Amino acid sequence: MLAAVGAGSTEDFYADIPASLRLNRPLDLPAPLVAEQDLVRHVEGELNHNVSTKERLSFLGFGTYNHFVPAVVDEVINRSEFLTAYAGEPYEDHGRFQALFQYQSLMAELLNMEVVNVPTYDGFQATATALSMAGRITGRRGVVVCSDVLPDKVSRVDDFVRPNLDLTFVPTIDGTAHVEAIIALLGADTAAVWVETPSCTGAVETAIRQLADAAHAVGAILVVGTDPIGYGALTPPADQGADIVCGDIQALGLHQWFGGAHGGFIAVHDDPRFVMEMPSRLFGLASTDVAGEYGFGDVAYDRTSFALREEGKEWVGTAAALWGIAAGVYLALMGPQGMAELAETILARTTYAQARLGALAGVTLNDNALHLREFVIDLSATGVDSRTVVDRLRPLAIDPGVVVGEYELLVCVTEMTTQHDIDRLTDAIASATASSTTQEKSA
Amino acid sequence: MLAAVGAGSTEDFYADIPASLRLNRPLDLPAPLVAEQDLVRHVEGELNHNVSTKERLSFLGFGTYNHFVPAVVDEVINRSEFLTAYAGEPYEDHGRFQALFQYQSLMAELLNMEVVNVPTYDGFQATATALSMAGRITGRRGVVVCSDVLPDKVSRVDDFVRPNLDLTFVPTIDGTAHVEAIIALLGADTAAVWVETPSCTGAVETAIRQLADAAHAVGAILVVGTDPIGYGALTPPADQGADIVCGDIQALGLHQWFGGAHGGFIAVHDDPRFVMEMPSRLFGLASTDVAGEYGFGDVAYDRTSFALREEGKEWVGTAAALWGIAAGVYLALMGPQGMAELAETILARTTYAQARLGALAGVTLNDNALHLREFVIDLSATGVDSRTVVDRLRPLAIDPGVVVGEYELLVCVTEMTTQHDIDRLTDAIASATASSTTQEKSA
Amino acid sequence: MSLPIAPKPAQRRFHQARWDEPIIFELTNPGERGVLVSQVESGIRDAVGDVLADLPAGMRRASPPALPEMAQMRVLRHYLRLSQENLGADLNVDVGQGTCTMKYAPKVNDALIRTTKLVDLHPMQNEADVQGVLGLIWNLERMLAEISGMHSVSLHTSGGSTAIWTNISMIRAFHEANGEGDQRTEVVTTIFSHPSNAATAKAAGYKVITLYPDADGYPDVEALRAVIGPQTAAIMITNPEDTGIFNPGVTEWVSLAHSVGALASYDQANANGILGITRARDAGFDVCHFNIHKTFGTPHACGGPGSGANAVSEQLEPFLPGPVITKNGDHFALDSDRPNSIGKVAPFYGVIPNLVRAYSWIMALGGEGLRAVAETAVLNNNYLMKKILEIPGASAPYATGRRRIEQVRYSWEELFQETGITSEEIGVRASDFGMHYWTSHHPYIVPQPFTLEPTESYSMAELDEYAAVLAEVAREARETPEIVRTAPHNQTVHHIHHDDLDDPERWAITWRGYQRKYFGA
Amino acid sequence: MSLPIAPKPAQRRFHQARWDEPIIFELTNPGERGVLVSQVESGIRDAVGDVLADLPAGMRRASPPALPEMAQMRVLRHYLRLSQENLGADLNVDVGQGTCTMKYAPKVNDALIRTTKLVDLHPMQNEADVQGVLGLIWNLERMLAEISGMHSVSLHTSGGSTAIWTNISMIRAFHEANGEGDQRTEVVTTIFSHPSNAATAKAAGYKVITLYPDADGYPDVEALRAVIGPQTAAIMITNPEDTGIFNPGVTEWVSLAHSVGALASYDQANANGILGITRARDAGFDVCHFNIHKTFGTPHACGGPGSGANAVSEQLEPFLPGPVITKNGDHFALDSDRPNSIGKVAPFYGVIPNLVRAYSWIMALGGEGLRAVAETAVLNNNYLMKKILEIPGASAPYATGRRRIEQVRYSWEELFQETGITSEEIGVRASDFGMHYWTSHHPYIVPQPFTLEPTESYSMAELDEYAAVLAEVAREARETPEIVRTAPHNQTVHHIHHDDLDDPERWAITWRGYQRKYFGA
Ligand SMILES: Cc1ncc(COP(=O)(O)O)c(C=O)c1O
Ligand SMILES: Cc1ncc(COP(=O)(O)O)c(C=O)c1O
Repeated sequence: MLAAVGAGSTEDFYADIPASLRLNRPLDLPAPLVAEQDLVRHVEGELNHNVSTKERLSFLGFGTYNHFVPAVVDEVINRSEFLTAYAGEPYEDHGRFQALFQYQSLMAELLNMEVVNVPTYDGFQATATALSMAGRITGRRGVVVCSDVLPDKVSRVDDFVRPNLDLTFVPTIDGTAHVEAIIALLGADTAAVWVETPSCTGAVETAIRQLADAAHAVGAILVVGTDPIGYGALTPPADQGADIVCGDIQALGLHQWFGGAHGGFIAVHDDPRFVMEMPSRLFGLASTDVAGEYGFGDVAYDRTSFALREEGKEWVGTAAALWGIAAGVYLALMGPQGMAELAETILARTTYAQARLGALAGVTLNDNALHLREFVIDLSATGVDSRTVVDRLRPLAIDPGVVVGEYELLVCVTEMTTQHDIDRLTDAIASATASSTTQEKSA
Repeated sequence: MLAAVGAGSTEDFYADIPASLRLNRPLDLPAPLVAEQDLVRHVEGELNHNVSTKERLSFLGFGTYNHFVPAVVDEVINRSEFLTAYAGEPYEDHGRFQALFQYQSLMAELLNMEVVNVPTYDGFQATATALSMAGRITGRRGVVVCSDVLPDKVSRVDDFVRPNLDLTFVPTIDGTAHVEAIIALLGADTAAVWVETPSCTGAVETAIRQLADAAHAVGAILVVGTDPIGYGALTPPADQGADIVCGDIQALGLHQWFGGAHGGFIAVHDDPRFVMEMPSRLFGLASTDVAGEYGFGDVAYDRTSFALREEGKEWVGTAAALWGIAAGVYLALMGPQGMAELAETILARTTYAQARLGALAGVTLNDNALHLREFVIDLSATGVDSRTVVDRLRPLAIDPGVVVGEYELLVCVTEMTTQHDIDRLTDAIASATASSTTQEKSA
Repeated sequence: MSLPIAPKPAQRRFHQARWDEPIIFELTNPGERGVLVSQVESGIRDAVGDVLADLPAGMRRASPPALPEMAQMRVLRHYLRLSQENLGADLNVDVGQGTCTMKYAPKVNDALIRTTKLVDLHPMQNEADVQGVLGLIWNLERMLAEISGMHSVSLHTSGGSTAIWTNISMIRAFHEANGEGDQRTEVVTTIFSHPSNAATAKAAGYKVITLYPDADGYPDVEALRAVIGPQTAAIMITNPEDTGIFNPGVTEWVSLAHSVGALASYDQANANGILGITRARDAGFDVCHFNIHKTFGTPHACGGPGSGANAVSEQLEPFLPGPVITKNGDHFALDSDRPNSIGKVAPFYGVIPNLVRAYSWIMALGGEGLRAVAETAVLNNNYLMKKILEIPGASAPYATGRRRIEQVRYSWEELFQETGITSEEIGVRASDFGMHYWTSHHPYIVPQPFTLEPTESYSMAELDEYAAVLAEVAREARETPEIVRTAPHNQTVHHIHHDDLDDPERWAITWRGYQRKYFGA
Repeated sequence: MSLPIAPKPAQRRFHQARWDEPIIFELTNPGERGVLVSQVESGIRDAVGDVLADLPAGMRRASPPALPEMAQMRVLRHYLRLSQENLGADLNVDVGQGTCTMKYAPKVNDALIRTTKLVDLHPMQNEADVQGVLGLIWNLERMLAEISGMHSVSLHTSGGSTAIWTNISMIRAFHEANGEGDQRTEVVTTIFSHPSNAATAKAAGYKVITLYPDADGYPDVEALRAVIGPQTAAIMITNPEDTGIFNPGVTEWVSLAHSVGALASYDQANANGILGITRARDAGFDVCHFNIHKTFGTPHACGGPGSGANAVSEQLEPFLPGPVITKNGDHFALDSDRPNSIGKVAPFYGVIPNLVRAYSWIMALGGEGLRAVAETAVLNNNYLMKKILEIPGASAPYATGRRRIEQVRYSWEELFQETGITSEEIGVRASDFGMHYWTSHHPYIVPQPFTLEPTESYSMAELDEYAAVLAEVAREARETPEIVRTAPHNQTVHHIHHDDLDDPERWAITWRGYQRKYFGA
């Protein structure tokens, strides 16, 4: 081939790279494992140093959740055609367009909204963008934060929006929004009212309608950050006045992956003021030369940085399309009934776990809010701090939750957590705290 | 649907089944795990009671081998289109026909023979059929068995061929065929001379040419049972006069699967006397209406029981096609160079293991034959029997081999067994036997 | 044109992927490698020298095998393309492969077996390390014993036909053990029993007697009575037969066999329509087999590996292949000390991946679930039969007006008489719509046959689609027969010529054979 | 006809699978279920009662979401069919997606990540339980530091553009920390740098200044000199640019930036052509990023998840997103106590499956291997350029007679002038041969553009095939332009109408939107 192109050596191709920039030594990297079997042995060896949640009993949540992933989801997203495709046209990549259009449509049903984007990176980005959209739409800077939000999410959102928006945090009461305090803050500079539900402690916000009305009264936009897992049975925020609903799809068919499998959704009503502010791609239906054929294409492509560089809305790039396909398959498998039962199962097991743990001597629940999946227990009355409880449960192969305060533990329960698991946790925490308080509360 | 067919209930469909035969109670089976997540938890729980060879250091062979399976092999055979297909025509199942034609062709290159079947069940069946073919071709009953054959294989073969053939076993000398004794037995009633190479102790037969000449001299057929793993570097039996070569393809790209993934091949020269006696399907090339299109079809279908019931050759049925596709992908990935290097690596590591173990005090090699992959060590001079050695190595997570006699252990080494592994085994056996003999032989 | 999009037409506008790939040998590119092999360590090389040079004379291969030399990605791409050129039960409405029970093989079961705890298990490991898999097989045996009503079950065989072989081998051993080995030289079967019953019996050394049905297509008990006697080793029958007709006199058949000292062997490859409805042992059978890869939801794998189950009465239990799994308390063990056993029928303990899949399949359903499978399959079949019989030119010979169990052998004889288009041609044309059917086993007792078995896996909409395709092709056969005759048109390849496949001078069974015969290579 | 088979013609006779599937909502079949959910135990039910009935007022959803109701097999079949209607880099010669480095993502890496030891790992587990993955990421960071010449690396971001965002966010934090946050308001980039450089800078609050190349297509240093000053926060450039042209004056660009106190940010999304040849830090850059999903062999996943690496000089290290992985002896830990950090850029620690794949990809190659990747990719590119330039009507504007690095932005302008056929139309027709290309980013500075990047993964035969397809389509454009204009012909669907996609009254972004707008549902 060198000869075919009239080159003496590959050096010729690098003529434009000045000698001073040339690295005249091999890169200093580990000796390669060129035989596939040697590579496998090495990488498997490294990964075997991990202990997976399947080898333990895990009550860890805090942004990444252990929901069941049906085998068909993995089967579909591991298909070579999907896994290795990228950016083909709607002809050779018809399948990708249809699968993502369907994802948008299935999410839209779950959320009761009419427009959903091709996934962005994660719920953090989705929220940052949703708030920025509110800023652009209203031309204002103020954002009132109504809920307890994951600190990491706040960090990400704030760094993203700070050229354009100012966040004001209103402390929650009993786990959810302090409605009066929030309303008092709203005004002509308010771009958005931001609600998280479930909050980072699992509290479900029940005052969205009030907050929406108040926001709308001052011309602000109600942005709801959420995890859609409960909307088979819970009222979706759109029904309570939300203008933009955003969040993460990890719970919808993605494994835990050490927190490495997130995707962000942004949903709006079919209002061009909102739609035209979305940076992500939106796949829409189109007709073809042949009757009855579903074609697809990019909706309002000129919103995007692909079309307009810095004049586009934020930017678009490689984000989380495959996870969107996964979530679509997941929702199609679950169906209305499955999503409803799932919500009920999680709700019931959460309630049960709250009841069991809250009944332990010295253990209290942090608030009286409605909780889905997560809640905080306060161990202070036991005299044993949360880190000690975690340490004491370690040899039992139980990870009881995330330490969120000296005496506070965030416990997470999903449909994967059985009654038996919860009972085991309860007994274990009882013993771990028993040294200090020996009496159980009466049931 | 019941209404559409005018049935009152599904009972109507069973009108032909006499009441006396009706099971009027539910089957007594475990309560179902209808939620996929519950099923997964249960089955994973059961399987987790196993300890895999990856968690131990295994020198187990004896018919199932730990060879490396490239990821692409699994990728291909797990494709829904292949995994769930069955018996489509060469139109809608063109891919299956081509993949299996290619398997036949790739095996043919490895074996230097021109006809290879779509895989039968396993090497046992392949050998039983190969010998039966020899019986049918020659019209004779005598089979002289020249090698040490796996006892299980003898059991299967004998039960299969006994209506038509009589097996005579000639004890091996120093691991391989006792050529003179065999020649003395050959005669006008000899249908086949059956060589196994490598034998069940891993001994490679070096006298195939002599045995072939002797067989042919009396009008008998030389049947070689083999594992094709070494033929990248070893002379294939066809070059030494074999008429039928048969064996198992598990080593060519199939995992160990607790011994549950075997496939049988039968290879012959392109001689209709032989081809027409093969019971399995043979896929052949055919032209189509369009120039340059490769079509496929069944060669000499009328050989088979599908066409002629009991007048066909033995029978054909669901056998091991997918494993054939796997072996084809494996051979295509390995290529000539890969198969040659593989043979060399296995040969070298076998030789090294023989040398290291044979140098231990009280440990001897059972014979001086050329060995590929497996060999037997004799521990009698250590005074520690093989079962005890196995037991002593158990806590070290080493399975040193298969107990094949009171003091004999069959050790298996593949390309997956590193020098380090062999050294570990050597040290472990040294300590396990040290209690009785404390001196190492001089190197 | 613009939105909205018009409704789809009645027929799916299908085209199978066509990649026009060469044969893999043509893709060779000298020097390319697909996967590299672990190299001999220098420590070993120093210790053992050049093992290839040291090989005994004549043992070193003169030149490497002429396998293609290809980069990994190209091998992958080639096979992925071929896979798209294959239909697969997951991809199509696979009700046309009658007698084969093309049902859904749940993906979760494929996922479950991929654990290293199964994939990387060796059959000679210490029993303590394989308790999981042994327990699971033992439980599967017990479940199949309940399903068949039999005493014991063995899961060693790798397919249906070899399971039938195992049946006759056990029967043979039984008669031999009773000193009747020489006396009992005949096996009786029926023409609508699967050919493997005849073929395995023949392979086991028996003379095979094949009975034909009565005018209604029912097995003819008088015919049986006429041939049975002290020379009979066994009757080996399928029921329901390939026609989907259940033999209402099956108990009489079994009794007749027993009355002359013969055994009764039941081919239950396709038990799908009668799960939980009726059981082999309850009809008196001594032995039966199941195709795990049909009734019990394991994938068909392009034609295997399948898996067979042999279920036997207590009387035949000693003859089961070995070893058998025993349970003592919580511990599972392998028992090989069984003097009457016919010995091994395959390496080790069966097609493990399929056994685990089948276990999982049954566990997801339970007793009521299995019965629902049967009832749904049978309902689907009778529904489809109604739709098919509405197509002019199609018929379902025999047992007119009666219901069928899980499948039907149909006939296009009428259409053929009218148009000259054969069943095979119709099947080929159906592939242009993404559908497939097969005709039936030879001989074509039913003229211009085709055999449909919808199983429980397909919805009414899919059965309707299937029937509509056949109706459409039948219409074409009358109105535009050339389209049918020159089919396929939307397939990977076009009409194939079979001229060379039966001629030893011309057939090309391997690439090297083809090269030698046609290109002198 | 009979054997032998004639040789294949020059062009592959391709047809993509066409299944003509409905939209999934149309497949609903009320009552069907795809997967069942674990039910609340009776013990829990007894303890907590009816949790749904107990929900606060208004919190219980009035009616379940209108998702389709489908059997599992039908969901699977639908998506498998859609998958066959998608090309995928594994299936085709994917050199037409220039700037995207469509290389082989080895299947072994996909297999390696599927272990429960990674899939089922939770990010808040005890550090002791996640040493494997932490160590692996730490090592990957070190390898990427060596490859870039930089001091430190962060792997938190999920794609290239967000990694570029992270670059500018760190730069912003750096200037703020130095009290120059308000002063430095501009970012300079070039038009042939990826649009995300401009777009992220804008999103971070900067004014963006875009420079155009000189007549030869080289970045114009005089243009840079003209705009740079104390108000400049950074230059953000791609090199080689989208044209495949390497900026020979890149050191001068960096020095100029530094001379006014600005930082230099290097978009190395596609470092594929210069791996081991030249390094960002050696040219003086302060920060760069890699697209793990391009250069480092992870699959593109229909458009993500990708993965980004941010590599920085020691000076910028304090600003890296957190937490960072530290190594103490053999123990890996997470350090979040970094006051200057820009904070989080994504949940937890990056796109783990891709990081493990990339680690494995580098480990299989080593230093020499990476250099061989670059050299092969560049050779392939220059070879393909030669073949493309042989096609009448195709050209490669700029830097005439010079070599390109890893890709080339070509033009069909000549052909367009002659035939009126656009680059887009040619791309659509190419899909009829199983090939794909994309044109380029807007604005079309290069008229009628197309951008090819062959990477190291394709053989000469495949590049030849690719070029031959374009030559054939160019020939058609002249000789049978209607065929091109009405393309595609061998595809899943036919020519698509874009009329409705930009009109808010008519667009249909979801099924419910479509139903409402067009069917009043
Ligand atoms: C009734 C019956 N018996 C036996 C068989 C043979 O099974 P196998 O294909 O597994 O050999 C079949 C399958 O076609 C069958 O339908
Ligand atoms: C040079 C360059 N920079 C940045 C990007 C953006 O990367 P991503 O698509 O991951 O956002 C790309 C990919 O197209 C690129 O080619």
